[in-house]
Amino acid sequence: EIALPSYVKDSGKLPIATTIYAPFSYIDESGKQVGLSVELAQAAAKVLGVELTIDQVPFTSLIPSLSADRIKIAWLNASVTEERLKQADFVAWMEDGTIVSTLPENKDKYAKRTALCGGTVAVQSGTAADFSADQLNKECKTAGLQEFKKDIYPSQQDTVQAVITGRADAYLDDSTSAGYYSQVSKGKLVLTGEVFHKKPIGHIIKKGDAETASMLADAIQKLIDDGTYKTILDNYGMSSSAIAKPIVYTNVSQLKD
Amino acid sequence: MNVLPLKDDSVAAKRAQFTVVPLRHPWRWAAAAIVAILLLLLLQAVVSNPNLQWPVVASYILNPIILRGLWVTVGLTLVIMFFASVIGMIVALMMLSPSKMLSLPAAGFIWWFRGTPALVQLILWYNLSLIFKDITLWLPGLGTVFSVPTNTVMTPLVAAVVALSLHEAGYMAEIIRNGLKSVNRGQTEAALCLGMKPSLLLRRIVIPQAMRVIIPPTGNETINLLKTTSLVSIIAVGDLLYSAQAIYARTFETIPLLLVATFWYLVVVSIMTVGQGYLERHYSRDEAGHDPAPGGFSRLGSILMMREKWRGAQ
Amino acid sequence: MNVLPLKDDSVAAKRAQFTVVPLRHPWRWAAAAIVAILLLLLLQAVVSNPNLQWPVVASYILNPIILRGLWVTVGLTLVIMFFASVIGMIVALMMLSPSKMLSLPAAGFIWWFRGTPALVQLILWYNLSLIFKDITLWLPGLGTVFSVPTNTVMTPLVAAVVALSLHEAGYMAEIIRNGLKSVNRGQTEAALCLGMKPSLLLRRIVIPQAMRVIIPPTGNETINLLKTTSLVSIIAVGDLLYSAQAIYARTFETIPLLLVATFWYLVVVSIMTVGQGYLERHYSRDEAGHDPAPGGFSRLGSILMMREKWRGAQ
Amino acid sequence: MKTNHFERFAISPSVMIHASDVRKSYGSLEVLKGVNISVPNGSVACIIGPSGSGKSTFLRCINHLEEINSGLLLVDGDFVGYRLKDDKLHELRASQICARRAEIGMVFQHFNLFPHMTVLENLIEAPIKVRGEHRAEARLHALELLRRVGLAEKATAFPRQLSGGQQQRVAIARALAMRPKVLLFDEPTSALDPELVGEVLSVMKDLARDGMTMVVVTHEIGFAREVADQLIFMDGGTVMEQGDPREMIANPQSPRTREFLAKVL
Amino acid sequence: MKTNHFERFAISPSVMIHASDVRKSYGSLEVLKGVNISVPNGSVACIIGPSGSGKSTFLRCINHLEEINSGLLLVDGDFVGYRLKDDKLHELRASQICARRAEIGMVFQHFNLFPHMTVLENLIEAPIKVRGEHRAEARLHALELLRRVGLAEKATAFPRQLSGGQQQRVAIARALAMRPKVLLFDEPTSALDPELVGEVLSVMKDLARDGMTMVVVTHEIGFAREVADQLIFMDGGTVMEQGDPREMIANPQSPRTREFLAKVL
Ligand SMILES: Nc1ncnc2c1ncn2[C@@H]1O[C@H](COP(=O)(O)OP(=O)(O)OP(=O)(O)O)[C@@H](O)[C@H]1O
Ligand SMILES: Nc1ncnc2c1ncn2[C@@H]1O[C@H](COP(=O)(O)OP(=O)(O)OP(=O)(O)O)[C@@H](O)[C@H]1O
Ligand SMILES: [Mg+2]
Ligand SMILES: [Mg+2]
Repeated sequence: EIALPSYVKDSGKLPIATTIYAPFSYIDESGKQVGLSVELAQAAAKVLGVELTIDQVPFTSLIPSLSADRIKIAWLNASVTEERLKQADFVAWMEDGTIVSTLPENKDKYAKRTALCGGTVAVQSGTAADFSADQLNKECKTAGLQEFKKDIYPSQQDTVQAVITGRADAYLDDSTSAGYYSQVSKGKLVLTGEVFHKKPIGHIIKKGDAETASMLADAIQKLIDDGTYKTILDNYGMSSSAIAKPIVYTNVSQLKD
Repeated sequence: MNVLPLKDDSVAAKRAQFTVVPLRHPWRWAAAAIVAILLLLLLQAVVSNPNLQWPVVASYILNPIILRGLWVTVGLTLVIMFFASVIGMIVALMMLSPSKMLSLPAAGFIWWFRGTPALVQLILWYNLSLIFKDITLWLPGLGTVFSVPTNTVMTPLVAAVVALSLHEAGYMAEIIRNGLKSVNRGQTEAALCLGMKPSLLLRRIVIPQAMRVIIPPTGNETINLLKTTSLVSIIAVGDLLYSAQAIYARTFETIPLLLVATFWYLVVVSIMTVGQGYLERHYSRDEAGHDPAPGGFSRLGSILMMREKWRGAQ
Repeated sequence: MNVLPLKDDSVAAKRAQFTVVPLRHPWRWAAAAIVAILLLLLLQAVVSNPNLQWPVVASYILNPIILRGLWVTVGLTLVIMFFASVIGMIVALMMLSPSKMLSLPAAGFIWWFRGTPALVQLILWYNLSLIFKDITLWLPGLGTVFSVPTNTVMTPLVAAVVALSLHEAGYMAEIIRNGLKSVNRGQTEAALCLGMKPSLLLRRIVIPQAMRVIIPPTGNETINLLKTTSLVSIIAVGDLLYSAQAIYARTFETIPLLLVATFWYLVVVSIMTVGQGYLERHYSRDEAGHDPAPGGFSRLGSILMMREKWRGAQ
Repeated sequence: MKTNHFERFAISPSVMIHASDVRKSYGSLEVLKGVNISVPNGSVACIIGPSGSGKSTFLRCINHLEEINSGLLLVDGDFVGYRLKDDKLHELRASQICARRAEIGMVFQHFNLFPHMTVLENLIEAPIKVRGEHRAEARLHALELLRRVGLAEKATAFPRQLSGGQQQRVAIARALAMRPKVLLFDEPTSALDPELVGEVLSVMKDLARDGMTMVVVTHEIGFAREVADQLIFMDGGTVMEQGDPREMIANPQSPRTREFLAKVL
Repeated sequence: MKTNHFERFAISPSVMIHASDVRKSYGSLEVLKGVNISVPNGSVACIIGPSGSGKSTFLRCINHLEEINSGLLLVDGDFVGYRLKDDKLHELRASQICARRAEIGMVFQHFNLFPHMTVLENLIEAPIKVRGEHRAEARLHALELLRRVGLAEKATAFPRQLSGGQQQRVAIARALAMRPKVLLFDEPTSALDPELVGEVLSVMKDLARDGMTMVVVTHEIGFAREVADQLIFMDGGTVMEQGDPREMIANPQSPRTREFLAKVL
């Protein structure tokens, strides 16, 4: 039996907050919130035997809302990084890498990712790709190549638009959602090369909220064990990003190994 | 000095019958023609351009999500503008008071709320519990009368209304202050001499006259606010623009959906502009009557634009 | 009718020496005290609150990315405001012209650019290449003189300046129109009678007087624009607010970074407010001199606020 | 609420306005340097004097638009801005001052009609809102007053649609609508075309004939001679000379008065 | 660029302003119904008449602030707003009209000084910008004019700091600074306190003595009698009577004139 924090036990509800980030969480034609994250959350709620409630919270107010106890769980696919661990704890439930996305005619040109060095690359601010771009720039430097210019856009559509209008050579994207975007762009964009810079991604919780952390870890473990996890990831074509065991990150040192 | 006698009138009249050749303004006609041609070209480009996906635009115009967003936008704008005007009025009066005890806090209010980005205020109010965990009424003698968690009170909608009303009030205070200052001092004195109380004087004499100066910039402010309300999406209240963005985030139909939002904004702004014109006319109804010296400035306009005003032959 | 002789002056004076007891305003003092206490409490809560992470705020205040963003914000605001004022002035003059050929396009301009969200205009201009692939100058007889790809011309910065200048011009036109209308007709006529040309008349007589009405709402507009420039982030031009957002998106230090942005906005707005006050004073320097009937409204203020003005004993 | 101090200050109850040693300064500029004036009930006092001599300021002190610095200034035996209690003058609240001020009508040089209201609305606003009259009653009274000033047919016009003389007559009617005990006029005809001066003066003459107490600052010496019960010549913040108008005009005592009259006549 | 049409229209070259059968309507309202006036060089014409008779409108037509509908109106033998070529009147461009208008000075009832400029700036603005004078020269001329109207020490004051009479004298100096051929006055003293009227009239008398051609709309009959070479009585958009001022005032021919003079005198 999974131990529930009092706010879940007392209300009989699992309150989560999500942001719009297809295909994890987005609004469908009928205005309903759907996506991989949402399906997983529904499964988790069922495992915990409570009702699921979803708040849509834009990124900017996520962290303040956690600090203010307005929300308890940011049910996300946020990259776990050193600097972020100072502000919050994470429950990682997937592994994500970065992939290059570009126009079809440039598919071969950028198959090797260091071909981007010296060019212009678009990323969405705060995504895994944002961090990955910095790492890639370092690789350029070590390879004795010129660094590329990183253009940071506030949303995924804007990075896509930048590539389509030719203002950026390519954009770096989380491997998990890249497939989805190249699919909805109806062939305007293709993925090239392979996934690199793999790192854990997961939910954000308030620093020190061990109760919530263990509840989430236990619930996800249960979903992994009973196969629901795999079914959902398969549905979205992301089984390659699956992990065997959720990890609660509270400390920078956990990232080192 | 001797005054020359005038010739017979009919002679004078006859010798002065000339045709008048009005001044030609070739450049003005040329400019108008160029503007017209450019507009036509643009229209043609816009209508026939496949990138704008007009069929998609049409299919979303009455989409329920869009309409709900529209409703949120309009409703929030009205509510916020109401509160902002009331608060702005109070602050403006405080500003105009010669008592430092009142004018200093008012100046501080304007400084803070005009100077802080609306986004920041929204987040701070929404997460007020960061600073105050509970809202408690404590009275000496009675102890704690009631206490509620801040988060219960500060729902997203409350936070949006509070934050944006205060923010907008900073701007409205400036506008109202300017309007009140424009009312002639004689009006105030005349009303005082009739025994009117300050509140009555303000309501019946000063404000109606200040309105003429207040309304035009308030129109600007309201339209600004209409668009500023899109910030509420930050705290998960979906307005018109945000709804459009939420849709194109999924479907990548960026341009058509922005056109849908534009369409509705134009509709609302048009209605508001008509309302503004109506209000402006209402508050200058006394000018509508016989005016021996009509619209000083439309004359200047006519001179500046060198309009032909010839109405007969000299 | 017979006029009563007055008593000896000194007697009259003596019998009228009363102490005057000024009206007490207990509620006003109470209100001031409450406001002061609340402010102190708030200050204390804000300063001591660990959630606000003041050390983090301090560490980012002079961060080069933030400073670059500040520079972009200020620079864009100045450039855009300049263009918006020039265009707004032209449109305002066209609006005031009695010629429909000029006033109709002007009204259309204002309608479109005030009514369309800045975001939409930004995206449309930025993606102009969607509508026009190349910018071509074609002259009859000469054929194509030159042709450049639209994207080469429409860099993000150009798009931002064009889109926001036009957008802001819609608002400025309204403000300037209102200001020009406020200038007394007699001024125009006096200047015309001195043989001043329309352009001179406008520059030396009308505009300097219109400035008093134009400046206060323009202050509001500029501050609005300062914040509206943050839209340029969607085309990867990093302004102050966006730079802060880009940092906290990575580090999750949301509140401290918003406070950093707020700090700089307050600094800029404070400087602008001082500038505005200076301009306002400059354009009313003629009022600074001897004025037998001082500031009509500050009197009203004093009456409304029931300020004590007693300066002696009756 | 109103109390009479006639006895206390040894003033005849028939005095409507009593000023003794009234002083008033703006900052360091002393504008009234001890003014002594007494206007009996039902009489007309005309004040003349050069520009800047403090005529307007004195009128404004009477209805407490300005506070005086020292001296005694009573209207109908009571202070306008204070209550006398225990030998102390207690300042009144704004609303109380307004109630007293309503009994003192004032007519300005520049009319100061409310431009956003019709003539009728100008007349009934204060009676309804300040005196609490019924709308119908106020309307009736207003129309009668308009008839009296010869403007019955202009009730629905806006001020801007009237000539200066007509506006000033409306302003007088507006003051009368409050049924004041005394009327103060501050150069009521000096913003008017000479042609239009007559119509306003004739309304004022009618008022005087009907026994209205009036204090009139004016440059119309003819009017003063014909209508006034006393003529007051102010200069440099003091009353230089006062007395019977005919006598004073025919034979001014002080050289300043003589000089001024020579200019104006 | 200017041409003389004296011969063509059989007018004596000594005529500064010639109006024959000048008509002007606002919409359906005919304000001037055929005005005939001739003002010789160096003479003073005074126009009197009841309110609304079209006096101001006529003055405004002279310097083309209003366009006339028909008739002949020449200043110094030429049209102000047109060029006569091939028997057709060609409208001039705004800048050309302005150049001609600069030769016709105008003084308004409400002064219309530029409130944002000092007295000196008011005086030198147009000479520098319109006539192209050097700043030093314009300054010198302005100071001389200020001395002439008795305001040498007010050069750096703002209009608001001056009394009405002083403002009007500055306005006259401003018009003179353009070295006009003729000066038009529209009720220059009717917004002034009676005390201040004298100082303005005395400046105007000096001008007349110095031979300035002047057209003065006024209600100051005394001034007209003393200074004017011809007196013109307008009523209902036409000239009812004109002639020698003394004769006309002593013995008006038309009953309307008599009635009007009775009111104003
Ligand atoms: N509110 C004020 N502040 C400062 N000085 C003032 C104020 N009101 C009037 N004065 C000064 O007081 C003096 C008397 O002014 P007041 O208006 O009473 O004169 P007046 O006799 O009415 O003159 P006029 O005939 O020009 O109306 C003037 O010198 C004036 O400048
Ligand atoms: N711009 C205008 N539009 C319409 N009517 C006008 C205009 N200007 C003047 N009028 C009308 O023309 C008539 C003559 O006006 P004008 O100002 O010339 O009279 P006036 O003799 O100068 O009178 P006053 O002595 O009042 O100045 C009046 O009936 C006036 O209402
Ligand atoms: Mg006065
Ligand atoms: Mg006139």
